[in-house]
Amino acid sequence: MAIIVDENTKLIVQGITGKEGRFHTKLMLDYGTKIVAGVTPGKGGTDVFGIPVYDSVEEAKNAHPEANTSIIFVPARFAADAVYEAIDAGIKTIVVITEHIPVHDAMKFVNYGKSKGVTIIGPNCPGVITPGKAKVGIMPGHIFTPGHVGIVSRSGTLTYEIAYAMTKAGIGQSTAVGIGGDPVIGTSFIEALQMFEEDPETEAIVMVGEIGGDMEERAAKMIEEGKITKPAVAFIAGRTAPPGKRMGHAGAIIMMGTGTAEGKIKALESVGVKVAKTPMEIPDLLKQVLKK
Amino acid sequence: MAIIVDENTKLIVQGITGKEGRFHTKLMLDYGTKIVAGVTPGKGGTDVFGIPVYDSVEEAKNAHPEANTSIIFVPARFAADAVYEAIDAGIKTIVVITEHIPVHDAMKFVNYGKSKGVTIIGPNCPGVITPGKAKVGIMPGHIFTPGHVGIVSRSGTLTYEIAYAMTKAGIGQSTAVGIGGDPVIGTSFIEALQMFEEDPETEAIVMVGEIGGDMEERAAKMIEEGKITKPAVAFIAGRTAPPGKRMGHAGAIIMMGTGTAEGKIKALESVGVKVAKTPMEIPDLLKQVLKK
Amino acid sequence: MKLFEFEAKEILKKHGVKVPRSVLLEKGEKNPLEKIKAAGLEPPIVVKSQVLVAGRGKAGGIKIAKTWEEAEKLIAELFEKPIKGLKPRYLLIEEAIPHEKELYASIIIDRSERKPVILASQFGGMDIEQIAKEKPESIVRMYVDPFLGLKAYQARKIGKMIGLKGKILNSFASFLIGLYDVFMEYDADLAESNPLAVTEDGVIPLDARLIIDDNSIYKHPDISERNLEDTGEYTEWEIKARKMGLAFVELDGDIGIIGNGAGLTMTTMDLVYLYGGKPANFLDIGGGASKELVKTAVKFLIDLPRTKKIFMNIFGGITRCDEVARGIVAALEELGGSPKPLVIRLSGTNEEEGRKILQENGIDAYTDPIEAVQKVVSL
Amino acid sequence: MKLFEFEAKEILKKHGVKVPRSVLLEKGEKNPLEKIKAAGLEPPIVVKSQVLVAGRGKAGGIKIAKTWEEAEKLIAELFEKPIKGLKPRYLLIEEAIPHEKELYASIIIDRSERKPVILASQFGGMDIEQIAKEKPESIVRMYVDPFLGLKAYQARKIGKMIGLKGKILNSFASFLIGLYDVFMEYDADLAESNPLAVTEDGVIPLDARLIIDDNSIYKHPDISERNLEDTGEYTEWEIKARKMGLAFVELDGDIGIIGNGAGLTMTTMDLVYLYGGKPANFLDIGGGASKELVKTAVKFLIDLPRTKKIFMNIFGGITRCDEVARGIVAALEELGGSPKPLVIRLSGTNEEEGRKILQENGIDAYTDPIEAVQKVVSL
Repeated sequence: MAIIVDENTKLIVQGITGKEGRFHTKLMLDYGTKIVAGVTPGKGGTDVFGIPVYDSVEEAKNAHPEANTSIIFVPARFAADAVYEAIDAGIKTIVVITEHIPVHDAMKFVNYGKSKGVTIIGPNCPGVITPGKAKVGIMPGHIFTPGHVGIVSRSGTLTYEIAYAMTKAGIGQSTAVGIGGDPVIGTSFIEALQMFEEDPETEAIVMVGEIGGDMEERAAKMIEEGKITKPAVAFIAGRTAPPGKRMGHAGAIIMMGTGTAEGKIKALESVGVKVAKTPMEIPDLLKQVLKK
Repeated sequence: MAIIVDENTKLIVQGITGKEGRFHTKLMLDYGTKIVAGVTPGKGGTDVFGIPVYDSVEEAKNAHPEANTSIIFVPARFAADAVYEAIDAGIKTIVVITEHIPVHDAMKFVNYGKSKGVTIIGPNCPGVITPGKAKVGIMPGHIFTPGHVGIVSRSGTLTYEIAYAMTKAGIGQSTAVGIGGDPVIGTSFIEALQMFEEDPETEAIVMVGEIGGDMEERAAKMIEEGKITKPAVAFIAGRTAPPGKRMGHAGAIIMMGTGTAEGKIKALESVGVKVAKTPMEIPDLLKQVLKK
Repeated sequence: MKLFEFEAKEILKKHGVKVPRSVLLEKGEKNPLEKIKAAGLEPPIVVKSQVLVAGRGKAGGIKIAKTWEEAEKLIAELFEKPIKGLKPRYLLIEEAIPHEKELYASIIIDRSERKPVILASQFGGMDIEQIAKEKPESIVRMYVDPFLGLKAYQARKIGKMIGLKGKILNSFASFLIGLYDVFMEYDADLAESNPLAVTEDGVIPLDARLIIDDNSIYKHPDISERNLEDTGEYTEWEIKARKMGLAFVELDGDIGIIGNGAGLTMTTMDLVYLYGGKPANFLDIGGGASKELVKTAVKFLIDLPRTKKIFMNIFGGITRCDEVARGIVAALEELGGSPKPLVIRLSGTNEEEGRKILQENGIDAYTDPIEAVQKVVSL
Repeated sequence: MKLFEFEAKEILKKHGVKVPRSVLLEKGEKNPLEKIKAAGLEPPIVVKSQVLVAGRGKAGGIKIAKTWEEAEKLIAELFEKPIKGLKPRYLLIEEAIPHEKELYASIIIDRSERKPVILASQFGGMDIEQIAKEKPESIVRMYVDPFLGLKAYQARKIGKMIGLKGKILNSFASFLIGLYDVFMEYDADLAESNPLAVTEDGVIPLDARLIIDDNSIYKHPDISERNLEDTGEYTEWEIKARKMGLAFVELDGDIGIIGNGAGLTMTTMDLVYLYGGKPANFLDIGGGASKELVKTAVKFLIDLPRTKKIFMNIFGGITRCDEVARGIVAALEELGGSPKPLVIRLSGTNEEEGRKILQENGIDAYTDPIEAVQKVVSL
């Protein structure tokens, strides 16, 4: 099972001939991800590491009807169009790596995707990995290991740090989802939590949050309402971030006094979620909740 | 039964305080139509012929939850907004009388209505009458009489002429639908035909067409494909209309050689539909097909 | 409302579409060549008569000048040359665009789908009717969701379907998105480029047409109203009628037609023809016509030179027969009786009262339209 | 990117929103009063300092002149008066608008709903945080479907919910639709009017704010880039950093922070604080940083006066530890050794190689971030 991607994932890489697309195609192939086709308008007929390239997602999908997932490395100006193209071609899971996509563009394609029943991850995200099965993203594969703890995270490198600490402590991951650091993203914290709740292979969940927005507070509410019953632990970055300043991620900003780390930590602790003070504490907290 | 409107119709009149809205509210009330509310922004709290007026469809619907149908007399510039308002308030049948609505506006609200499962009649139409039960439109009620022949028409006065001839010949109508003379309308010829096909009270159908578009040709195709099995007769106006000129209706124009009366008549006759040479022949043709 | 080529191209340009470099000359321009030079253009240049009729090229309204002398001569010539009866007020002077191929692209609203539809063909230069006749399989159609708009990938797909690739394909896709944006923003009935030239650098519209929905003109204050005389769409009497607020179309027969409602009026024309007459016109007084409007309509048809007799077919629904009768009486009073025979059919709302008003003024009216039409044809 | 008030109002005006009559004065204007008279304005007029900081009014940046003498004096005064440290380049001179009431209206994108949300309150004039605190029940929210847009009936509903009616309600609805159109067309993060004045004739924005999504600026060639110095958002060193392409935020501590990835960098700040230190900044070198970028970042933090020591926390994912090490070595070579203590944690991709490069140059690196942070705090 796992969530979003697994051994049944048949991937199309949009923007496969670009520098980033090519580089990560190689790394995903090395990891064992089943990539069936690449798309770059105007480059149809060529290939990248043996993967056939098409001019459009529709053509790729016609030639490889088993394709069910797409990862997008297309530059920001063309990324929204690439998402619509994938949706309209019937792709049901789309991972948008591209950063700097205008928020209005993301808002529109996320709404459109929802109306078509499509799962969009990102934009501006590291992607999704189900260790040992499929890596659809740019995370370093070797730091993850198969297991039963789901990770949902707003931050890339921080996820790697935590996953690595877990792996070293002998705690594997069912799936790790980097949902992205932009203000508007396709799959929110609580939607990813819901997926983990429904996944039989996931026994506990690590939530990696940061300042900005109210996704963590909403997650706490879901737990309070009994919608999430699996044990969860959390880490929230940005306790020392000043208000009104964007901390790297477009979405990481404390505005109008909301979105502080303190508020998020308080909300989570009030519903019984243990919040780690450092990323290194996560494995210990997980051992505590998994013991119960 | 009948189609679109009947004894269960509970009507909201949008634009009730305008000259036309007020006038036809009176005539519809006189006919026996159940009007539950009127709407004119800014005139909430007043009344028209005893019908309470509200500032919005939502308020009208809250006060009269039984309301299920709306008729729109709002001026062209504000009519599209009135349609969206009715759709969003949960009204499922909307009759748009207003003429001169920009085609792009109509295109958009018709698409939106379809996505919400709403039946829109018009714009630029005389409305719908189910004789003896409800009149939701501007047609003179007294020329219609209850019966079992459905009329679907692109033209107002011509419908009256035909209905009157039928009434005088003792042939009553199940429902008469004026679908409107604009290029883009909510319910097309073939959609109205389909409704009559499914209506147990309708035994035969009169199609009143005119030059422009290909709705009549599509109707012929439906009959050929066996989708319409009830006997149908037709009259097509505009045999003598020159190409490239709009004949009063925005939609009545022969363009690029398509949409001629000859083409439509030929298409209908080729699938066995009797096409009257004059409106006065319709009752005779009906008697022939009903006898069978 | 049809826009002039130069207006359509100006709008396209504002929406990021590359169009040929050009300069507009108005009739009476003192130093046309100076103005052209100042715009940075030099021969070969194209001199294009700005008239709103179709088939301008074939009618000699578009010429290429290879030298300044030729340009001067052609400019003088085209300002004076009527194209299908219309002399231009403007000439558009454009750089000549060397090109390999001509495409066709247009956008209209599809009535059945209720969506914008893009039509494209690799055979531009001839009109769409001709393409549809000679190369029907070359015409590519794509519907667009009006809320989502035309996506780049869709535009590329259309381009690929008409055989484009590489740089030309991308240029065509950008062009189509610009054309679509204009189509939607301006509530267009038609946005068209034909021919759309394929050059080494990409596509560029040699001609551009834009027809704006008359009902939406109020939304577009940047578009100036047409003089009806300039459109080439209307006869002299149609222009008169429009200025009087009458829905009137001139035909080539001699029996004047007045009806209420477009369908009934067309049917009245058809009946006249069916019984051996020839209608002179279409004139719809619409629903709920006032006495004044009826009077205006009757007088107008009596004035219309081509009418020998007049047939008025009224079925009163919203329109009240008494009001119509009063209008007829008023018209005849002003004229001191009708110089042309007038046959009237009056039926429906307030029929009796209307008939009475007519009778009091010595005018008969039929109830049955067939009897009435037989009468008018026989006169 | 924040727009100046006069830019925001200019855009609103183009979209049919009525704004106060005004004239813009640039610093050095010779005859300001003449220019104001030429624009048809006369006292009482409002003189408004065009600076991009919040709380302009309270800081004395908005004044009313009742006479020409007063106007002259205030104009000279405000051009020289720094508002929160910024002197204006422009003053906006507006007609004074007598009004009965001040409203609040804004549009932002709601992250959870992923839709534009309209916020309105009948208590304008104070900022939204204050309204949220003092009159939370007065704030009305409405989500808008981004494909369908804001309908007039929805705009009227919002107006009614904040207590408006009649002519004022319709005027408010039109204003809101104009504001929404601008919000969508300009990819705005925020479109706001506060206060929005209620006059006898309708509503009119006394102030207007527009913040454009930085990632969408390329779509809007009509918007001119801000000088970072004019925005009031950045410190001197933040401006330097942005010009060098560094994602840097200045804080008030003394331990310089470099991390890769925003989350990890924030976490590094948090760890420093947790172990008793005070971070001097946030500096994220992002994913896959090059040797050059690392070098630039290290040198920048050494230059930054407020740092006493520097902590670099790298977890190599896409970022390669060897590349980072090379960047550090290059920086120190250029500087001839670090004048400030540098503590490095290096883990992940190519960790061994990176560590080796550092060791060859006599630099130690930690594997464990906790040990590293304890070290840097203890120095």
